[in-house]
Amino acid sequence: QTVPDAAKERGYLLLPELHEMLPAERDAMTAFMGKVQAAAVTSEKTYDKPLKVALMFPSLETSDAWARLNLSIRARMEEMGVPFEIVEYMVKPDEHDRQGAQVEQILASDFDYVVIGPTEYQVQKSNIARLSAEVPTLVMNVVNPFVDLLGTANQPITHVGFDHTIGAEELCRWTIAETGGEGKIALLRYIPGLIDSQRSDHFAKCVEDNSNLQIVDHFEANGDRELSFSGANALLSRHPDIKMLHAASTAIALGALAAATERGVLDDVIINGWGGGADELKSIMDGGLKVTAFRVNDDWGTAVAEAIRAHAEGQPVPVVLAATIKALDYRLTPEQITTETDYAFRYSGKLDR
Amino acid sequence: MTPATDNMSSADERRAALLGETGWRATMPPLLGPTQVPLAAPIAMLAIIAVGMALAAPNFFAVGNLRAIALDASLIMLLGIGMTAVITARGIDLSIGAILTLSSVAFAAALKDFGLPLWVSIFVGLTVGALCGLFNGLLITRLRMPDFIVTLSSELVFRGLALVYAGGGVFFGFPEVITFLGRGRVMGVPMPLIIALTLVVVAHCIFAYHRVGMRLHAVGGNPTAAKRLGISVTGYRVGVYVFMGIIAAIGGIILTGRLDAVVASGAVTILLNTVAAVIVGGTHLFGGRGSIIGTLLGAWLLATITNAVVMLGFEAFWQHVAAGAVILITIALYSRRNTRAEE
Amino acid sequence: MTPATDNMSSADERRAALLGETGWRATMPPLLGPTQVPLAAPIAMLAIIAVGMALAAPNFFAVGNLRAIALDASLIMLLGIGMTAVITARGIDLSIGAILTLSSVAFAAALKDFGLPLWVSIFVGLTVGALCGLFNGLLITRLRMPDFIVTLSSELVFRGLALVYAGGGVFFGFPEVITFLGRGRVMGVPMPLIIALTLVVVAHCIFAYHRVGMRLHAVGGNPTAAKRLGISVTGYRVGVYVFMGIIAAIGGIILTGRLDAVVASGAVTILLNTVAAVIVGGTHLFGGRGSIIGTLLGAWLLATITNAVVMLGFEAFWQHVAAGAVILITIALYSRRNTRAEE
Amino acid sequence: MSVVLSGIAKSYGAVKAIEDIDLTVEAGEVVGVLGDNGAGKSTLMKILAGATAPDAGTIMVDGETYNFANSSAARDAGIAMLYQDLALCDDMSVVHNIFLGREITNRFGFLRYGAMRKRAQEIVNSFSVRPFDVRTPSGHLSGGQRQVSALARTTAFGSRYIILDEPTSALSPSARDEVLAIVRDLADQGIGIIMVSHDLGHVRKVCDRVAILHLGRMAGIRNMAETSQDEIISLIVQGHA
Amino acid sequence: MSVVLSGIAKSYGAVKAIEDIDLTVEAGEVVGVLGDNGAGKSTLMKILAGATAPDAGTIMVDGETYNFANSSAARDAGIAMLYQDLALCDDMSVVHNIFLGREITNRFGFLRYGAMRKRAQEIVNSFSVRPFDVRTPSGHLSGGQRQVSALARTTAFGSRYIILDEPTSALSPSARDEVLAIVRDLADQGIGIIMVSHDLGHVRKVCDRVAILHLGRMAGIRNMAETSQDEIISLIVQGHA
Ligand SMILES: Nc1ncnc2c1ncn2[C@@H]1O[C@H](COP(=O)(O)OP(=O)(O)OP(=O)(O)O)[C@@H](O)[C@H]1O
Ligand SMILES: Nc1ncnc2c1ncn2[C@@H]1O[C@H](COP(=O)(O)OP(=O)(O)OP(=O)(O)O)[C@@H](O)[C@H]1O
Ligand SMILES: [Mg+2]
Ligand SMILES: [Mg+2]
Repeated sequence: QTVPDAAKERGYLLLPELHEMLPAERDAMTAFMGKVQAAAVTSEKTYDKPLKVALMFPSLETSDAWARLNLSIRARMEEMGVPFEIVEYMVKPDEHDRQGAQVEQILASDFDYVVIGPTEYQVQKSNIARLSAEVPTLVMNVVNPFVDLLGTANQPITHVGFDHTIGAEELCRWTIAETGGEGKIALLRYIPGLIDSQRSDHFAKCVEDNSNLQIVDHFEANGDRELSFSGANALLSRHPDIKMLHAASTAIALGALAAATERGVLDDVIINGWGGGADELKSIMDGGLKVTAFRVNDDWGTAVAEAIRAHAEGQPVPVVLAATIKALDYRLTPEQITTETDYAFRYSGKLDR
Repeated sequence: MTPATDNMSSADERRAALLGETGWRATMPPLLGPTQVPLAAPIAMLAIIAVGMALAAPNFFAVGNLRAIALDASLIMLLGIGMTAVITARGIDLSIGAILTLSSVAFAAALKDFGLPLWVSIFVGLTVGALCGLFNGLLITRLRMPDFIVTLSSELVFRGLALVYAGGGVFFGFPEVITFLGRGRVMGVPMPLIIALTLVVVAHCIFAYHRVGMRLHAVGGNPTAAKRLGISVTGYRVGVYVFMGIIAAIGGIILTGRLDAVVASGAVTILLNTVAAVIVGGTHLFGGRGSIIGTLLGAWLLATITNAVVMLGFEAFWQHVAAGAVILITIALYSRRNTRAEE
Repeated sequence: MTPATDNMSSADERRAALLGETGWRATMPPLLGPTQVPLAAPIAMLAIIAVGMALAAPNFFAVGNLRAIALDASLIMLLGIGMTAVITARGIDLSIGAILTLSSVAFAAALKDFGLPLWVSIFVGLTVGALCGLFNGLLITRLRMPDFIVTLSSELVFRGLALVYAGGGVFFGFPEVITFLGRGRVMGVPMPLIIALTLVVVAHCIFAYHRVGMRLHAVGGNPTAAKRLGISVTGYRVGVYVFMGIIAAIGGIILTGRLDAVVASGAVTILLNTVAAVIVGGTHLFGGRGSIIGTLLGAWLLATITNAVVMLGFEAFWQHVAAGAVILITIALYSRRNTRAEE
Repeated sequence: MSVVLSGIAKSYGAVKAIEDIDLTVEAGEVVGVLGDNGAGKSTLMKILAGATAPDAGTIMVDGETYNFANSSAARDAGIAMLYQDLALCDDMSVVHNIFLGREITNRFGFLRYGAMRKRAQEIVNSFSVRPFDVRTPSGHLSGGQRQVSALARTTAFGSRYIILDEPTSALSPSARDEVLAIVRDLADQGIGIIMVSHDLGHVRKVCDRVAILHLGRMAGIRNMAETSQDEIISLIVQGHA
Repeated sequence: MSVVLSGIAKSYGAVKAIEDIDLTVEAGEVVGVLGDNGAGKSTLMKILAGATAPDAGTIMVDGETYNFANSSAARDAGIAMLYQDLALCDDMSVVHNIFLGREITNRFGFLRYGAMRKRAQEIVNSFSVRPFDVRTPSGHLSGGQRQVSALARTTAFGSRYIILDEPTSALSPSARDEVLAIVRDLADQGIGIIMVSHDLGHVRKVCDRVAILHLGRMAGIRNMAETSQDEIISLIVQGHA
């Protein structure tokens, strides 16, 4: 198999590139996700002791997705009858080094599995590799295997998450259709790094390549609500004729939405959500946000649980497990949305009020 | 007239002159209160920015944009009132973001999870804010721990508690009263600005012309002296933290109204903006000298900067650099003045 | 013997006694340097945690876990050396995260984008760190701006510059020398710990037993006095910021080695940990009293806490709460002692 | 009407600052407290003013026993003190400093600044040869001007007992004489005064009695009229006559 | 060998602290500087010690004209000063305070603590009736002990001119006499001394000449032997005899 040059340069593979390279992987993933989407099957295996799992979060503060992940992993494990014990590790998004120390700590204990949400993918590469060599390791929230780890002892058993580039493309497609491909867009960016690049830059490139839409401004919102509010306001002042403010996270969307609402320009400006938490969906129904890149959230946690179980029971696990992400917009009826959320939040339930 | 009598009488004349002054100049307390605070720097900076923006980005003066700045400024200003009191009393509160968050979560939980009436829920929110402040204040005074480190740690504690309760979840859909407080307008003026300015006026009167304000300055300026003069230094120090807690809770409710949502994360940058606004406004970082009016100006300046760097089309990352530079320049102006006065 | 001579001779005897003392007790400088710093609190807390963990989570003492703590502690300790100097000189540097980041970006850029040799690149990184410190120091001393606000703003400026150059991108794949510094071991001991401890010993000797350390304490304790005695207060104050800048740059290189990567977005929270470690270690927040040994203990304590709350199985959100609480308790112990000694 | 100290003791760590001190001050008399540097004078005064808690001993004011928790308790009992370090807030004006803790306000607590300024200027005028504007921040004053401000504060509010810790040490000769006259005047109005001083001349001028501390103990109490300079000096230096 | 001040002036904002001051101090003589509170004595002394820059005027030391940028420049020119506020670091021990800026070190700059302690204790012993341990942090000392420490520092390093701003104001009578004896002694060793004081008795005891400031101007300079107490007082109070 030949690794595309672009991927070599980048250091990691995009999901389509991986599936191009290894078509079997695509089928394996589809099959596995089928299992994830179906009801739990009780385990036959008798475990002599609970599986000890380390769950490494890169901060739980940025949206409810991580909290839902946590809940759905636990719930699915229970449903499957796999005994487990979870130890949570948390760092702030900028504490790259502390996550390194946590890896050290995990390597010193006797975990059966490690699920790591890297603070920044490339930065934690060496830690992921070290973990993988000693403990079965799942990488979450990134679906882009490192080229040079593929097929080595340092490769994690799987990557579980959402493909943010697919989310960006879904939003891009929707935006072009909605706007007719004409107009100005400004970006409110997330914390600088891979996730922001996959969400913001990918979206920007996609709309500019495929339409006459123009990206006219960026604001460095750092994923912060209040900052997004100020930034969105300033962008709206600078570009009174703007068509869309692209928000790269839920918190940013909330801030931008508040700015547009307060100015009374909600009908003139498109603001998107990113992630599709219940708050974003409610806002869509209320006529606030127009669209969101909706993550079928509990598939993510379920996939983590299923992958652990499969590995523990000696079955193969695909290199990447990407859960569905799709654009949901204001045209949907409340019933349709409820259908989506009933499924997507089947384990994590009602976190919002 | 011999030189002797000349000299004696000149001292006597001086006595009489010093004493004899009447009229409003002699009976009016100094405008800014018991201590002198230089306000020229933030005013100058605001003027410079205003002129600059008028030339470079006329949209800056659009009503909508001014209102946007006002909204930003009003939150900073509001929190700045509390922070000015804390810093003047020789303290600092680094936990305001977490207090704001925890009290909004408490408010939202009371309203939504426990179904309490709106006014009761607001009371719950304010009480939680006050209790957080009390916690800080008691640790600082009773156990004599440094403010800096107490509030640094209690930020972790309060935010942790907010997250424990709310999880990653979001509360949304609040009554109209609340959203009106956060984003409503009265005759075109945003509600948060009305609230903040009202509090600024009240706070300034107390700060500058009331016994409480005067004693507060003394508590920060020379705690030993204040204590010897029978002022309850401990009481004042605890008091400012409780006051700060309540103010942060009010800020939390306004923010809830603005976003029509409560999240347990967030409200991080607000701390830096608030402290920067207070210091830019001339309040002395080591206590004893402070000005609410200065904080008003400082808040306006900080809100303007964030807006202006975007309006001027700075690229994303240069926005940071520009904002930092403007703060530095303002304080530099101020510090020069200050130095000249003190030498 | 009359009472008179008794009394006189008792004063004389006292003189003789005070003077006559010889042996090492009289000639050894006080262990912790020119000022007294209480270390019992962090030591007690470390002991309590060690005993508690031995009972609750025996894995805590696994070599790997201790190494994890050591890795965490060594970075805090390293930065803490610089911060102890800054705080002892009555300053504070809130921009260390940004200096660390900017200097690592400079180092990485020199190495990877400009293809300079490794040693030259390291020199570039250290120089950038020193220049950042110089920038802070000059603003603070020449323009007499408050440290707090200067470094708060320069944090924005430095981080902005790092982001302008690097964007959200990551530099990776560094030479082995660098990764060895960050994650290598010598006889099982992690390199960062060796580097940090070496610097601690050197810094302590200078801080406590050298003319420079003594004068540094004076600059922080009573700047007016120090100036009158011919000590270059400005020089020392600029000096500590430059020193802090260089230390931050060293930290940046070690971090680069540990992660084998450089990002412009990191190292924000490291500031809080560093300041907390310094204060937990007994250094006086308002200058004049400091201890490198205290900082060593403080760093160790902070790293241990973060480790222990996980080992004890606290849920993620409670980890915040627990960490905050332990810092508070430690400082409370320390402050009690301190108060008793001062009353 | 008197203040009675009995059995007062106070240690700082290993240092016994004062031990077993008995002292009585009647209303209307001036008692000088003398002693070598470090003899414990300031410590004793701080205890009487409620600024420091004694390790042992009792304080009786006008027949009632007190256990001052802080200096405002002492002030409420009628005892005011001028501290050796003056205790001024340097950023605040002399007006504010003088009235701090006893502000003139309207009934809502708002300051009546004009009244305070006028009164403060009157008091300061009455002390000083070169009068200064009471609106000046006290940080801008000369050493003696600072002492005048602090003294003004101590004497302004009609306490029944006043403690002065070296009230004249930074004053010019003429200002000194004025201060000493004021002290005598206050005593004649029935106020009991304790004055710590190192200047025997001043003590001789205004004091009715002197108490001499030596190494933290009471070396002797003498009526001014019945003692000599030599006796006092030998009490100060040797602890006995 | 002399210090010559001529035409010195200094204002603080609108306040003319001193104006047009001429003064000469010869090696080996003690010149007293007298004046009312706020007359400008401390300001003049700070200018001579390099702590404050004058607005006008020149300073000549031993024939060379100086323009002191800071107090270490003045110290290098041979002028040391004891400040009215003592300038001690309260957290540091007396040893450290005395040697601050002139530490005894080995050739790598490391402190020779034992030697410093011994020397510091000797100096302090030589001043004080109730000697104290020089390892004590100066924040724990009594007012007089603090003054002894500061004085010890000023006299310890052999400057050719020493300025003392009220060196005796907080000292007990016996300590005062010792200090005055030391002052006289230093002068006899050829050191020029300027002593600010409010105590005419002390000035009379040790000074060869007195300079009297009045409202910031030089009211007169007199030889001690040729003037009277009355003349001095009227110069202080009225600015002329
Ligand atoms: N930093 C300053 N800022 C403003 N005015 C000052 C400052 N320092 C001194 N002054 C003023 O200058 C004048 C002279 O003060 P200076 O301290 O020299 O007097 P002095 O003769 O030493 O008095 P004293 O005997 O009371 O110590 C006073 O009127 C004082 O208020
Ligand atoms: N806070 C303190 N901590 C430790 N020791 C102290 C403290 N305050 C005073 N002392 C010690 O107590 C003793 C008495 O001090 P005090 O200040 O009462 O003396 P004093 O008689 O007022 O002397 P002076 O005439 O020099 O002012 C001294 O030996 C001093 O060192
Ligand atoms: Mg005393
Ligand atoms: Mg003076």
